[in-house]
Amino acid sequence: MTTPTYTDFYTLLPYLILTVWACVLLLVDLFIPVGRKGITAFLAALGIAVTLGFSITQIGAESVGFSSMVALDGFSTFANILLLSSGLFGIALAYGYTQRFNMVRGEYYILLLFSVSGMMLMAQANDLIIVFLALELLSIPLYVLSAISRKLTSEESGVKYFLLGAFASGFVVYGTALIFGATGSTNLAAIFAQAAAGVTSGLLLTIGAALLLVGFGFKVAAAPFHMWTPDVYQGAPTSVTAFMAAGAKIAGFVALFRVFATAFPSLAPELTTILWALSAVTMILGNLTAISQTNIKRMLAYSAIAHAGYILMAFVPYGNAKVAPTAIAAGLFYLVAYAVSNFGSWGVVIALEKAEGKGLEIEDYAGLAKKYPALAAAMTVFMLSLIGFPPTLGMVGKFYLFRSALAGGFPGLALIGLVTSLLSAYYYLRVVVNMYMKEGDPEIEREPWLALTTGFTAIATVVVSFVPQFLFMLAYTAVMR
Amino acid sequence: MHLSETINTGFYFLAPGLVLVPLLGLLINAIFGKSFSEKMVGTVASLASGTAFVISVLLAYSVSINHGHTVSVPFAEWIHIGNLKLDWTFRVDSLSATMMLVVSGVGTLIHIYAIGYMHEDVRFKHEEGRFTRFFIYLNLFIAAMMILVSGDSYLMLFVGWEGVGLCSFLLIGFWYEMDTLARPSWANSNAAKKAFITNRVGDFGFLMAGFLMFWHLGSFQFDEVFKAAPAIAHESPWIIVAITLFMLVGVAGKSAQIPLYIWLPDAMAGPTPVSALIHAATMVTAGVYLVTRSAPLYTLVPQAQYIVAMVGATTALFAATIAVGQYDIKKVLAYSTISQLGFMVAAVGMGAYVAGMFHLITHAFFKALLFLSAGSVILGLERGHHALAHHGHDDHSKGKKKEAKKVESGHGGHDDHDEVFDPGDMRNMGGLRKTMPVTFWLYMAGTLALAGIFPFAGFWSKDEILLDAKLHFTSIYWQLSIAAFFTAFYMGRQIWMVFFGEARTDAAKHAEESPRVMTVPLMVLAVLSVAGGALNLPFEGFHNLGHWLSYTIGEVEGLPLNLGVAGISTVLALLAIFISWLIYGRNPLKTGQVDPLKKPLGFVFTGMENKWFVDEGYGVLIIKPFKWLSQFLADVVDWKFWHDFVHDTVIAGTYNWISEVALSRYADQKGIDAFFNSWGDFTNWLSGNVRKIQNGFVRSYALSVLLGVVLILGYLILK
Amino acid sequence: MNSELIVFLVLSLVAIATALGMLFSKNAVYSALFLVLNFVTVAVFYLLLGAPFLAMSQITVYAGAIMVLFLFVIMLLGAENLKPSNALPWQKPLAILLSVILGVEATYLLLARARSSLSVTSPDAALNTMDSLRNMAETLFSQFLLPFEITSILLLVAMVGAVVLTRAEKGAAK
Amino acid sequence: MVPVDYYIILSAILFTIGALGVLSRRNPLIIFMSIELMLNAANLAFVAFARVYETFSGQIFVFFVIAVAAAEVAVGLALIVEIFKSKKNINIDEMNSLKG
Amino acid sequence: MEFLLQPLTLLTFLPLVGVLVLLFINAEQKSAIRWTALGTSLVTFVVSLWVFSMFDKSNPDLQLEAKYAWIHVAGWNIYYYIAVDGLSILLVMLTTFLTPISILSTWKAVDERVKDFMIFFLLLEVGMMGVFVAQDLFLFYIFWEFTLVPMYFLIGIWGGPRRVYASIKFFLYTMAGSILMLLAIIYLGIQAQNTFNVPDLLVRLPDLYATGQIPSNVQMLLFIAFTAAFAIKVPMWPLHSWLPDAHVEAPTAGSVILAGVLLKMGTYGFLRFNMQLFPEATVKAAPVIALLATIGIIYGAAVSYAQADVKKLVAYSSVSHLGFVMLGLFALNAEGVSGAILQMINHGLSTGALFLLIGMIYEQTHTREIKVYGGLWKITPVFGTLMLIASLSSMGLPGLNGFVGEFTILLGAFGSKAIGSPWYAGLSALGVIMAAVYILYMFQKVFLGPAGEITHHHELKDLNWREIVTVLPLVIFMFWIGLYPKPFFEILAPAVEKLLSALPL
Repeated sequence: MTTPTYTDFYTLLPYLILTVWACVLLLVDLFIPVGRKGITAFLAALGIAVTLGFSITQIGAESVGFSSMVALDGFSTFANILLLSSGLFGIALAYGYTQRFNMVRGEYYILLLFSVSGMMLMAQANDLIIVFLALELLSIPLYVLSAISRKLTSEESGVKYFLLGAFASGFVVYGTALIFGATGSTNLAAIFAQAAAGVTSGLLLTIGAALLLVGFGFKVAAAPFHMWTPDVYQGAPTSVTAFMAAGAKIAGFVALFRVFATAFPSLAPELTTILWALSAVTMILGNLTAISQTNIKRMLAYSAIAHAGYILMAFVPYGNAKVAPTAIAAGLFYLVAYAVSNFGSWGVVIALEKAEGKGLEIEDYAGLAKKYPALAAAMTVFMLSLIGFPPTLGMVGKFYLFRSALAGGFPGLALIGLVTSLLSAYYYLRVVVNMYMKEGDPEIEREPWLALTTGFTAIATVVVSFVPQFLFMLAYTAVMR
Repeated sequence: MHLSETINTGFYFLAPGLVLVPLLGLLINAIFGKSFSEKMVGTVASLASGTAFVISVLLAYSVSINHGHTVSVPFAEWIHIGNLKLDWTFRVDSLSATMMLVVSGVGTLIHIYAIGYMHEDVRFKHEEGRFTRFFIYLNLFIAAMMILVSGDSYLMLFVGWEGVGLCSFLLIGFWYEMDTLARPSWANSNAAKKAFITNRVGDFGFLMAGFLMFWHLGSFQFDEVFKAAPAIAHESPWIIVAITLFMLVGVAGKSAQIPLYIWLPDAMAGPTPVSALIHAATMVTAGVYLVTRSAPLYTLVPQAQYIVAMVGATTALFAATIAVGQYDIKKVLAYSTISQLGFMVAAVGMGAYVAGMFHLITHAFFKALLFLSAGSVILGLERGHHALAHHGHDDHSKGKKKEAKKVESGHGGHDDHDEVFDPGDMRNMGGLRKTMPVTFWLYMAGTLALAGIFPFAGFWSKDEILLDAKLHFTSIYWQLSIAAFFTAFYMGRQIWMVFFGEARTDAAKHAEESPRVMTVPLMVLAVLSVAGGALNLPFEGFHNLGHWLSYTIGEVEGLPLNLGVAGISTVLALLAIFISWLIYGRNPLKTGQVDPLKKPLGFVFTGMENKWFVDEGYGVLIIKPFKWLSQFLADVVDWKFWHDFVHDTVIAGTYNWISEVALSRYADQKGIDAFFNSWGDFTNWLSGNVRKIQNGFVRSYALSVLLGVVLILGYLILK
Repeated sequence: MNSELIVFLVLSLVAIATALGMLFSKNAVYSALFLVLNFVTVAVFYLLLGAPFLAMSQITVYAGAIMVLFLFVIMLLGAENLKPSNALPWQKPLAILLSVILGVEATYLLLARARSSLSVTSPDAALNTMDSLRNMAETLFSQFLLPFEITSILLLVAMVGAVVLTRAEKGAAK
Repeated sequence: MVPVDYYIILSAILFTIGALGVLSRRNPLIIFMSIELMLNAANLAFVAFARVYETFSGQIFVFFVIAVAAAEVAVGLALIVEIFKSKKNINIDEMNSLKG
Repeated sequence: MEFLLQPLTLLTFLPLVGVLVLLFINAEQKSAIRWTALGTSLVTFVVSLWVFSMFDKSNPDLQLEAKYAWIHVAGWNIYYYIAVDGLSILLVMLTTFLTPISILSTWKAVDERVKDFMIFFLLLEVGMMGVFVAQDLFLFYIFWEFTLVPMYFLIGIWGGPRRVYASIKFFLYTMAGSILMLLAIIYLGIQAQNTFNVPDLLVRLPDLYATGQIPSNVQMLLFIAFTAAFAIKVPMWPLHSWLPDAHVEAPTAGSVILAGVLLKMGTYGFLRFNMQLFPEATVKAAPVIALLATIGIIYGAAVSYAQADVKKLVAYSSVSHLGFVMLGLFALNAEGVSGAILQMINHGLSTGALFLLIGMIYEQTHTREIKVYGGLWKITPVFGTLMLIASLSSMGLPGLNGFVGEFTILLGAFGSKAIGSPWYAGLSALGVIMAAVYILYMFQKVFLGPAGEITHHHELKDLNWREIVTVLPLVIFMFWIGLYPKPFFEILAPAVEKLLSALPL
């Protein structure tokens, strides 16, 4: 029996801190009176912040731990930072929202912490067991959070998310089984070694990988595994949706990137076509369906689906060793861009949301620009960023994405991406049209954390688009090991 | 430079002044005109024009002392790109000097005349600025015309060419809010527009000629073009033919030749001085000038020359026939002008450049005289009419007119469904010899000159053309002779109708003579009309003009007087006048009487009267189809097809083809969703179905997941 | 054909039959009971495959705890029978079609294409000893320590989640 | 001597039946049970492969799957109970207020 | 600081200073906002004069360069690279010149949300100038797309009744074109070792073409991709369908800038990118483009004539005029290209003036229907005179700017080896006649003739001083270019010569 060493702990330090913090907070929360759950929120945020601090110190560090089940490297650190930031935004958005909608519960933040820890674990997973467990660890809190407002729609979304999520994890388990069957191991490096050695049944491995892809595709909302997304996003409390849209997607993608790039490069000839098709279908379906939406939450949900397609595009040439690093870096970069714009736009949605789900129709945004010019401007920035229009981070991100698709030799995919971006302009602009070109009298909630989040993300979306190199550098070094 | 030196070497440096001085006059009037009195405005404008005349004289002098050498006076660079070198350079040679003299000379006289005329014009209601504007336009015209005649390249010529077109547009449409009878109407502005557009058609030809010239002859500059032309003509003559014929299109536009003459009669909508200056004496002769200027090109291609001559001759005859059937005093003169321009174009087409230029000059004198006198007649009649109306009623002008209509309702004519007194209608005149004696005599001088009666100016110039035609192209000779016969006839008809017999209206009865400021310039012109022939008498040693122009267009053999030709033409003219006396003079027209020619000539006269229905033909053949086409393109092709169908239905429709539009639930949404209102049930049905996939059922969602799995596995099997 | 194969085939038939029984039972209680049978069958497979510990876990956790919980909830909610509805008439045929395709595909892929030459021998006596169990435990707590801990957290989270969902929060609007 | 493929085929059949259950049943509890069946099928495959490779890791994986299944059941049943409290009905087909 | 004081950088981003100031002005203080915006644009104009004074006319290369490594990581060599040369300096000047004029024109016309308007307008100026100075494809693309945003708002918020439709159409159409261009840009970057800046590309591309790494059919595809973006912007027939909507619905200042500068971005794109980057494809495509241009000229002119709305008439005339520009550009000889560049300026001046003037009368009458006017000259002589000059300039009367451009274009096209046939120029010259037809029709129906319905019943006022000052600079330039275009051609000549010498003609 071996005891864990310092390296083991160091490798998983952010996760451990956050988990311990969450467990402790679970106890502390018992002593915080109902009226003052803000303290829990603050403590949760503090925990994330502390973890974030540690995570940042780990930039550049590389190690493996726990029988090489988890890995610490630039990639995971990048993902950790991104995920922890998402967690912070998630808390910031939730703080006022939960108060306003009468669902203040300490567990909200604790579950969120657990979910973040699951996501981080996902990013660091170097073994399919960890991948599976992390997937569940991030999902189960999300199932609960979706249903937490205990309105019917919220519960409905929880049940849908849960059933379909469990269904999808069935595929993950089965896929893992097949991979195990093909290689005799669940460790990514070992799988790669086995696959490279060529002694295993390639097809079994491929099927296993494909079934894993189904599971990840479900998490990141790639078509045709996306159908839960709009319903869940719409039904779940908006602050949860915001967190889910960013966090789950990031986690799903980083795991996808890591698992496939580490374990299955040899399968690229088979998988590339599948990825291509997934990406294309996702972009097309997401954008097309979004056009007809009148509810902003649903619209953003479809937009989230569409963006899954875009990010997948970066991943299509993952087997091409020359292109893969930049391509995956582009994917990471776009994840950041997406996350930032995503939180901003959900922040605006939260600002306008009224009780009983009012204020969520796109028409309710009419006249926003006249009354709240700053908010409307911020929303415009997010919309432009989601379209991929300068001067926003989304544009830079898309530029990278399309570049990697082209460099990988997929001009058709890039073209689909561009054309669907054009389609997307139409529904994003509809929001802008309503805000600027129609008369209306919207009311918003003024909440400091909300304002801070939207303001920060809006400014970041614009400013970083002018100086994206540090971000891209981070992403690139994260991928180049 | 000392004056004496200048006198010895020439005043070439003054050439830009030809353009700049009128422009200066224009600017002064434009800027300070508001505070000037009418007289002041007129004086400034006339002085500007007069100065240009003085400069012209000095330049002519310079040419003569320099043995006719051509001098280019560079002024400024214009367009320099690669091989294209276009400059603002003035060309002073005998030809351009001649034109300058004519333009500025006649122009100055008309300026002076206009001071009186415009003041008197009944349409002029002492509107602030209108008077000034008129003289601004006139100065602008002089400047443009000077550019035309003094340019050293085809392109500079073209600048003037279009410039005078603009002035023509502005001046024809001077009374833009009314018709010639001062009723509110689109007529005058239509006439102006027609003139401009018709001229643009001609300009198109000019441009094409220019392009060919540049790419095949390498330049626009006259000398360079002429130098390069012979070699090209040798290699590929079609190029020169094409150039000259395209140029002919331009000539036809500007000099009102078939088929583009149609604008000139309508141009009479402008004030009479304009008709005299632009549409008789100067601008319309630009085409003749152009052909003369391009003589080195035309000489190379006899085929083209022949076509030019034929066009001219045909126009001469054709227009003369129409003139016979006109009632409006100015319309008669207008068709006469077209006809005479035909003479000139025929002449230059035949290579008889001197004859053409000679006729150009004399025609400028006597046609200006005729027009101005006609203006005097019209004003006289107006005054008579005015006095009458004023006498009877103390109403303001509108009322006066109405009353006047009643007074005049008895007068003859077919076009009097609107009962406005038309002071230009010859049927409203008669017996003016007594009331307007000065005008009468002036008019007589002009008429005789035009009719080609010995020894008036027109006689000499026309005979020279006829003689050339006789020597070269018999068919043209006969056409021109017949045209000359008609000329004498319609002029006779005019004289009898206007000045002889009894006054057919009260206005004519009370007509008054015009003031000095108008008649004095006329007298000058009359003298020139009488004696202008002296410029180029067909006697050995008297070919002054020929000699003078030979500096520029090369040596031309001066033809001696051919008594046969002269005799025949004189006899024809006298015969025509005699016939006209028989018809119109012996039995003067009564009030309300139909033209005595109408009965014997029947439909032929109807044709003449209605200008052979050419305008109507153009309307049916060109204008209507163009309007229809543009309407069709705009409404059907562009809007319904490109805009609505291609964009809204095909593009935007496809856009929403697959996704649902929310029409069913949000049918009343305005604005953006109205974007999609136009597509049919089919798209709704389809798009609705796609959205239905997202049906809210967990089972179906799971189905979708499984479908994905099945497809992926299927792919792996097939791979 | 050896005895092991016969045992395997018989058990397989039982497993498939019980699975189908679960699938087609109108009554949810029957479904649950069929599933319990299925789990037990699978547990026997585990034994055959030399995983006695898993077989025990299967029976206690799955067949025992989880399914009892299911039954309990079914009874609690009275959800044995649902009213028939014809909401999605095309769903079932399509589902069966897809499943059949999936089955065919899987069979084809696994039997015809990805066939491994490996076979499973009869239960090795050595594997079914305490030693093997100890070995497994050691592996679990050394090599698989981290997953084990994560699982514990996961269970904690699930517990918290279940509590959050079902407990009426004081002051929270219901 | 039972070829491992037989086990895998069996697990695939069970997995397919589970999937069919998810797709065709309207009772969320039965759907849930079908999912459990799917997990079981996967577990069977795992154990079979573990037998082939004679390692524990496959078995241990199955162990974790069972544990996770238990966790899922806890949350899932809680959710279903909750929605029953709200709707007095658990027919999954009636949970489609969110769609389009 | 050094970065900011670089003349072109300073010029390009100067309006942002105004935007910043505007952000801190209370939206109610309209006149302060107006003056700030006007002041900013005027200062920008003055700075542009300063930049212009430093411009070396005789130098055919890029000048006043500012080149900083921007995104330089991992195979990305994107530069912040701006510079001007003879091809672009005039357009930069046109931009800075038209912006204050447009702002001045909104003094009375825009009274709602003035602050937003001015902010968008100044942002638009930044975008436009960026397009003309950017020498890195990535940077160019950013500016190019960015211009859409403020214009979209200008149309969508302050436009006419169908403004939302028009603005979205404008946005989507132009974006649709840009998409293919983006693809081509990225492809180029990948092929040329991650270089996006034009001068470097010009060094590397010939090799790539010569070695067949970019085969000629791919070159043609790239050319088409760039063309898609630019042709829509120009707009070339038959991609013009967004233009009438955008123009008719846009507020006056928007129309002025749209016609004056934004459309030129398309033609400029052809000039700067298509012709330089894809020389073989350019030569090959010249006849096709010339054909489309010719159709556009005739078609635009014919359709203009049938319009009942003055603004729409002028809008369609742009289709015709820009057809001339395209024809000149693809004549691929000095005459045609120089003329085309000058014609870009000319069109900005004359059409800009027309839109301004139409806007001024629209402010008084609130109608643009041609038939309700008539006899306006009598009441508003100054307005009429300015309109006449602008109209004449638009129809290419010699002595005014339009002629110089159109003449040189047609001359160039007539003898163009690349187009290969004089027929295109011949047919296009018919467009000159047709221009007279529709322009005179418009002028006559509005200004001449008897007083129309509106003219009769409205107390119409002639232009006031502000309005005259707004239009007068344009008129002065019309005469200047018409009479003495030498300084303008001198600026163009070296750059055009260099451009053409690189083409395989």
